[in-house]
Amino acid sequence: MTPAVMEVRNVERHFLIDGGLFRAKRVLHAVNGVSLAVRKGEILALVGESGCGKSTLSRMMLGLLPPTNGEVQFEGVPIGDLDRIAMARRVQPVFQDPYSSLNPRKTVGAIIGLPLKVHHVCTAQERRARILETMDRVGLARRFHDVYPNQLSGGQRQRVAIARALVIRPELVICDEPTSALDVSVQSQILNLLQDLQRELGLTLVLISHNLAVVQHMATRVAVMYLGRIVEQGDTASLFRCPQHPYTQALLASILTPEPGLGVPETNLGAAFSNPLNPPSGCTFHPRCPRAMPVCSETAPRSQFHNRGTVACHLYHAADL
Amino acid sequence: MSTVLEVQGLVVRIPLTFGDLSPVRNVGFSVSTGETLCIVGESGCGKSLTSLAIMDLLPSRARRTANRISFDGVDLTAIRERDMADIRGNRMAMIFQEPMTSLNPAYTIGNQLEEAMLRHRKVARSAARERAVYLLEKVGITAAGQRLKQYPHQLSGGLRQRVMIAMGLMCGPKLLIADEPTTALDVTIQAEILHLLASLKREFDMAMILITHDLGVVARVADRVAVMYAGQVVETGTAKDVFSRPLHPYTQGLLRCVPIPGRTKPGEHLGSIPGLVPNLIGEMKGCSFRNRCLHASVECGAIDVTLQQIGPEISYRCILPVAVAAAYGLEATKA
Amino acid sequence: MFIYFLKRSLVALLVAITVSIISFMLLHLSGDLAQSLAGPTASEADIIQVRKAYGLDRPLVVQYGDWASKAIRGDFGESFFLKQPVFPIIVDRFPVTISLGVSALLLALLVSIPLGIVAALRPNSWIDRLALTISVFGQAMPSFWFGLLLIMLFGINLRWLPVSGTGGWQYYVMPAVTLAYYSMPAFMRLTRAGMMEVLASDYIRTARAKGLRSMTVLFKHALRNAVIPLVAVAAVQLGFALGGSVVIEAVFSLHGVGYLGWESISRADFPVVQAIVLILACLYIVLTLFADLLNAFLDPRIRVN
Amino acid sequence: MSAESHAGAIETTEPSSGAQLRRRLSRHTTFLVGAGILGFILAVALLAPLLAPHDPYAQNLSRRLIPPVWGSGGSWAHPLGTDQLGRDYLSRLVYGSRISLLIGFSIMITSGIIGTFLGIVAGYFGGRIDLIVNFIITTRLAMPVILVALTVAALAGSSVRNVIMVLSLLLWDRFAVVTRSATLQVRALDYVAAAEAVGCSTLRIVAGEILPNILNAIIVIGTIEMANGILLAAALSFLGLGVPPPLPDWGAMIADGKQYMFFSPWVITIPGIALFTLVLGINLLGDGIRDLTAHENRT
Amino acid sequence: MYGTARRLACVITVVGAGLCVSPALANKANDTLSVAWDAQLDNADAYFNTSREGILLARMVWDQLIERDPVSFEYRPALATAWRWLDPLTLELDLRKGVKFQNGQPFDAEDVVYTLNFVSNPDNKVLNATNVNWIKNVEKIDEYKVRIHLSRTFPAALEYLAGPMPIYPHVYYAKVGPSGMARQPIGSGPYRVEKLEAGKSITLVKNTDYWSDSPKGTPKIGKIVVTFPPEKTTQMAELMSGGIDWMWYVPTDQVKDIEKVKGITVVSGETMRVGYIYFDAAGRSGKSPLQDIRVRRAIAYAINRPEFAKTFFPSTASVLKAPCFPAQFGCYQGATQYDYNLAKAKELMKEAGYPDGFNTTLYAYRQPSTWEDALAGYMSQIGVKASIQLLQYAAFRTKNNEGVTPISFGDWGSYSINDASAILGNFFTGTRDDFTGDAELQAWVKEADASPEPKTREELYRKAVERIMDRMYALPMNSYAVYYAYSSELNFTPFKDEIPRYYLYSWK
Repeated sequence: MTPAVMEVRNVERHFLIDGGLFRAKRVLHAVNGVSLAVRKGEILALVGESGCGKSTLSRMMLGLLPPTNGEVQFEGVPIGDLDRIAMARRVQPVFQDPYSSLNPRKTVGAIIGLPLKVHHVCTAQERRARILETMDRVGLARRFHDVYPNQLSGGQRQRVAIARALVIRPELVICDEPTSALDVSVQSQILNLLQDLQRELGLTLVLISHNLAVVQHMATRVAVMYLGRIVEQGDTASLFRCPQHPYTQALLASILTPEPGLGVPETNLGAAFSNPLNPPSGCTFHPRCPRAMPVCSETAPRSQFHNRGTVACHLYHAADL
Repeated sequence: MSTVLEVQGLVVRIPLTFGDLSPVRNVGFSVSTGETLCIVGESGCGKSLTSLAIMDLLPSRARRTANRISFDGVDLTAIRERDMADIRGNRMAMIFQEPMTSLNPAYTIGNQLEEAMLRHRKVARSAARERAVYLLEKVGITAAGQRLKQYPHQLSGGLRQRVMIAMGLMCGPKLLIADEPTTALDVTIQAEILHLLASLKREFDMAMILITHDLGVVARVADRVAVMYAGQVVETGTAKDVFSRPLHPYTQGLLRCVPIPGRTKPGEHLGSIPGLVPNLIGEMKGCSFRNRCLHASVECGAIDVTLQQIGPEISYRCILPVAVAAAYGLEATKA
Repeated sequence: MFIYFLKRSLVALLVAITVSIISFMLLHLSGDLAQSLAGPTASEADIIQVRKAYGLDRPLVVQYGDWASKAIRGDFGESFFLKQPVFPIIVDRFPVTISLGVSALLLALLVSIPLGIVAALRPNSWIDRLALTISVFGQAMPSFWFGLLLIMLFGINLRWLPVSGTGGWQYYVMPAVTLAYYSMPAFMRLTRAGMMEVLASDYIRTARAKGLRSMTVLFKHALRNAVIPLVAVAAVQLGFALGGSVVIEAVFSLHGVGYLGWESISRADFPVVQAIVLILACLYIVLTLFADLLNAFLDPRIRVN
Repeated sequence: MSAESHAGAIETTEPSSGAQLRRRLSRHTTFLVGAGILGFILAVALLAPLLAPHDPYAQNLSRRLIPPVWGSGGSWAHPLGTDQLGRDYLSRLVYGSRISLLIGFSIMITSGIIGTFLGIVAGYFGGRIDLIVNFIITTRLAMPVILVALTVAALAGSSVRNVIMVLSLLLWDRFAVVTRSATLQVRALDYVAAAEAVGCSTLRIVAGEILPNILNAIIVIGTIEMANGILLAAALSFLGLGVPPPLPDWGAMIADGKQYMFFSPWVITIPGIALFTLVLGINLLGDGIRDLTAHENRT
Repeated sequence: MYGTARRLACVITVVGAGLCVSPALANKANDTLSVAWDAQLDNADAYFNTSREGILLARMVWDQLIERDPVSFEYRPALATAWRWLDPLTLELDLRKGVKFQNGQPFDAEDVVYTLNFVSNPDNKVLNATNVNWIKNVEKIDEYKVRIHLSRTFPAALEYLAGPMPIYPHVYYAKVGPSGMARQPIGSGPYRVEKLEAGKSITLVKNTDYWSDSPKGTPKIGKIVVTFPPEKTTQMAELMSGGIDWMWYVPTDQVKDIEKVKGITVVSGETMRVGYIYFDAAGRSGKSPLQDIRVRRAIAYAINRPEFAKTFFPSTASVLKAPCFPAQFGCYQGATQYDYNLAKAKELMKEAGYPDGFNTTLYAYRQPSTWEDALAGYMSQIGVKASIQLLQYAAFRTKNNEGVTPISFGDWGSYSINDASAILGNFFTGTRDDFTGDAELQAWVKEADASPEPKTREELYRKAVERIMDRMYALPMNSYAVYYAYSSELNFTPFKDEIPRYYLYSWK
């Protein structure tokens, strides 16, 4: 097995939520005991619905948020011990919304060049050359160098964001829903680009997405999150072929492929997504689970390893897998 | 099966300082009882404005003209605002994309549900409440009686969208227009809501117009499809026809862009449509897709491309002959 | 709700204490208190005696504690000028300022809310432009100057209204109009902007899609939500109006606390000034507290959880 | 809304944002009128020695209260007449613009620095610091501005410097409130997170990512506070505790002219109109900038 | 701007539609005389304020032992029916029988004894000690006879008894003290205080029970309301709009305009009040160029006093040659004079080493600041840039007493006492009002104030005036003739002693 570039160990992150005017502050367990390893050269997809904690997890992996408990290691070193600059040189983000991820007051060249400037990696002339080179690589015409983001389309903006992430040649790029704000016709271009870059530069990618079709197309490995926990992970092919966790099964069932005549699938998940501020006891998925058992509402299931990955569900015992 | 709504030559213009913006240009379609029409297209193609134009809910600065908007025997282009208001929410209802903001935060769910009925029917409040409870249960909300006393902020997005649907159904409309009803929702909820809409349509024997950008949703829900690009309908047909044999290069391109589990090989390049949507300000000439089209020729810019009707249900806006177009489309779906 | 009220009150109390420290310092920066208390003819020995008698030789902290504990009981010391206890003097003047502030507030709301609504309904129409002009003029008009112009027109030329002093309701007309014109632009802009925002909101579209009559949409669905933020602003504006009535009360010689404050400043009667500053500040704090609660009550998003 | 997303599509063919802004500025009447007024008064202030026909301080008790040229008895020797001490009113008006502008700009800059600093610190760091800054803002708002300003002026003595100082220390609250919420907004945007992820220092993030993006809001508040400062300073002068005589401050001119207003109304109308026009100009300028930048922020 | 006003007028008209908007006016119709005074009374107790308005109120509410005729300046019996000097240090007075205070208490020797002993006791700290410190004590001889024992010879004693020395009801005064008297004054005078709202207004009603034979006569107008509109503008506005019936100190430059207003009468009247500029030669406010005699002289030369007087005062006002009213005993007119001479002034400034002048502060209290502005304008001609601190009268006096005023511009009415001691004694005897620091001068004035010999006094005052003028401690400006403006329905005559006697006035 390839070594882990980044390892997330039993990480928790709580937020104090101002309960509005009439309530005391409450604790939101955004990420609740997540362990995860990102291996060199892979595309690891984090899948889950909104509010499941995947963005919080990504921010912790970027070192933008300190975990409440547990630690994130980069090549065996806790990132708390790494200085911000060193960390930044190796891990870079691409965000979801290309409109808010680019400073509207800076030119494309300045945005892409910012990491170079901060890290003092090259002289001003070299910098320009490297910016242009990176722009070529992500398929941005050089004439955009002195242009402001508001003159670019969404796809072009996302290319700028990718160029900014790549210009200091990081090892790991964390893409938080990189295409969900884009139109289909543009989405495919960005996905193709990410795939090419990953191959050519030997990047490790973490791809956060709620679109399972995209995940299946892109990822080599998948981790499914539900209410702050990873309920299942495994390599893409086997996870899609035979999902273990009822939630994963439901997720896969609700993929709507453009194939007419199949009708809308019935997920049997019940009406409401649970409130992350007040998560259900035991297995947080139990109120919606079609296969819930009495034990599910009492004890939270532990992650169990099997030969293709892990699953956290009372339906399975290590021996069965 | 009777035609509930027929639209012909719908144009929406928004006057701007430097010329008129025409986000909807000469759009036409029809929908019948028991049928679901999906209008699909990317952002900015004019699909939402089309629906608002039918409801006469356009932003005040937008101007609507149409050759014909006939709803249930009434010519909507000719009636007064008062009469249109009598139709809205009564015989023709609409639900919107953002369930989080589409309900008034200041009033209870019950109040807002009942209001829709009290406005159009001479019924007692208690009757309206009964109907509200009935419909809330219908849309899968438990403890409906208590929910009536709750405020919108106390409900999750999925529940609010269900309330919106119930609100649309209060007066038993003939036509329900759903504008991206699931876009803001999570995937698992999306499936539930679509399921619900489909079954309600059957149960209440309505016509439904579903507006979406998601080809997956279209394929699963639609009886018929209208594909819009740059303010025009570029292709119509039954869902089966459009997805299995897309005729317009844009439809073909779109279908190529989406990874389909089981069909697209993981890791392989997806198809894409290069270039950008054209500017819709001022007069336009020629095919609006030509700058992004793989098959474009000089001719495409020179003449006004019209819809080719090649069957009772099928038409497309392209100068390519059917056989040629179909061939490209087959290639596309295979790829 | 109770916990919220408690928390909010605690903050208010802290602010009040801070303000009291500031106003306490104000008096102590004004010069030798013992000298002022002893009066101009006092000798050195007298001053020393006064200093002892009033405890002015103690550390400032002790003095503050003493002063604050007395102030809570309404004892703000004695006026240097009027040689009377400060608190009754201020209490005597308060009704005038309150009447002025409240009538100005009502007048401003009465004019600006309808105007703001109409302006929001018909953006860029003549009435919108008129409303905008009025508000822009109101913002740029020095209130004292406006007051003088009113005096010239209604007091001298037309002789409709009394030009100065305190008395019946006629005495409040011009000051209230002046003060109202000062706070009107804020209300009108807020109503207009709030109304426009609400009118463009999704739930108004929903209401229209239900086929509701435009009056129902406007008054039931739009107005209520547009007016909620106005409540807080109205309370804050009332607080500002009470504090800002100094100029207007001075122009019209209206015997309110603002005028008293100005007079006291010009006759170096700082115990009075100090007490007025403190009382006005506390009033503002109470008003904003009240506004927050009212707001919470009006907005179900806050009230119901 | 859909109409908006169309605007999004349009912009791809638009020129650069700077050029766009300039073009819109050149068409915006409110902005133009405001800028015109402020520019004119600024020019008058700068060229005061050239424009003023007389020494603004030279009194001539034998030529008192001469009406302006359009009044009966007015002459071109004193186009706007003379005041109660026989000083040329036009000259005083012209020199007065310097004081108003000096006060306005100084207050704007000083209170702007204080308020922006507090607002950014509160918005950027949040948490306890935010609480503290909020507390300071609340306390400041609770202080009755005019009374406190009058008191301080009375204690410290009235002078232009003291007026500027006391008002600057009292008028920063709006800057703080607005920059705080603007900073909070910008802080949540991904480009700030991106800059953090790049390893930028806090100072660099504030200076490079946040400040440029809240500058519009700061400028708009700047105009509001400048206008506000000028009006308050005039009010202080009017109450006799602002700019001390014999400086030709417009507020003080109104105060001095007050006793002559019934029979020589121009002594208060002229400086009043000047004050009104200046404040109007600044407000219009601010409104214009707000309109235009709101448009810009929307796309 | 008028457009806006008109628009607002519409608003008001709409709001007040149908309602008759007219101010409740004080006038002949309801027998109420409404008068505007300039300075608020910090304390209604006549011994605890120093303002002219205090004297006006005292004359209405209380009576003096002796009344000085406002026209002939002769002494007439008031509460005392007769008086005689037993020796230069003893004055015996016979008191009037049958006088009653407004609270019903009859007047007798106890009242005189208590009042005068109380105020002359230094422990009680009356505000103007010079008015009373000549009294050692007062002795009751019988119920209607008292003897005043003087602490020193004091020739002006009668003048003071007829001036700022009202007699209080002793039981009441003993009970409530000065602060109680200030809140609710009770006297034997022609008017009774009905309502006294501190700093706001005083309402007086006719004392229907007023003793006959009073030289003050019987009060005629039923009710007098005193207000304190803070500014001349407001007062004039009130007068023109009918809000008040009487005001004084009408700005001279507005007289010709206000005269034209229908229903308003303007008269001028001379007073004993003199204007002065007092320099801090002693350096009490800190080291300053003003301690240089040349600087003080330069300023004196720079001020065009005739022009000032002509511009701001009625023609009867005259430029003064000495720091006292010319008619006052001992007001020597032959001292050094400083005629307007800018060249000389500049020369002196150069000599003193201030060719470019200096910055200083001018304290004053007369609202509005026109007079002060004009003075500052004169001074600025020689580079003396004076910033003006305009205070209320009481605050101005306090600043004076605290000694922080480098230059003060004030005026003094000598309590209408026709003797130089009433002014020189106040400003040049080393009290807190003294800015000369000149011990010799102080000694002369003190001696003159106390000396029984008119000759000696005259000589000493002459020396004092010469010293003051020569060293330019204080620049006398001009005598204050004032303009009174009032409703034409009022019968009004001004008096030379600057004391309008409202009990003498009546409606036409």
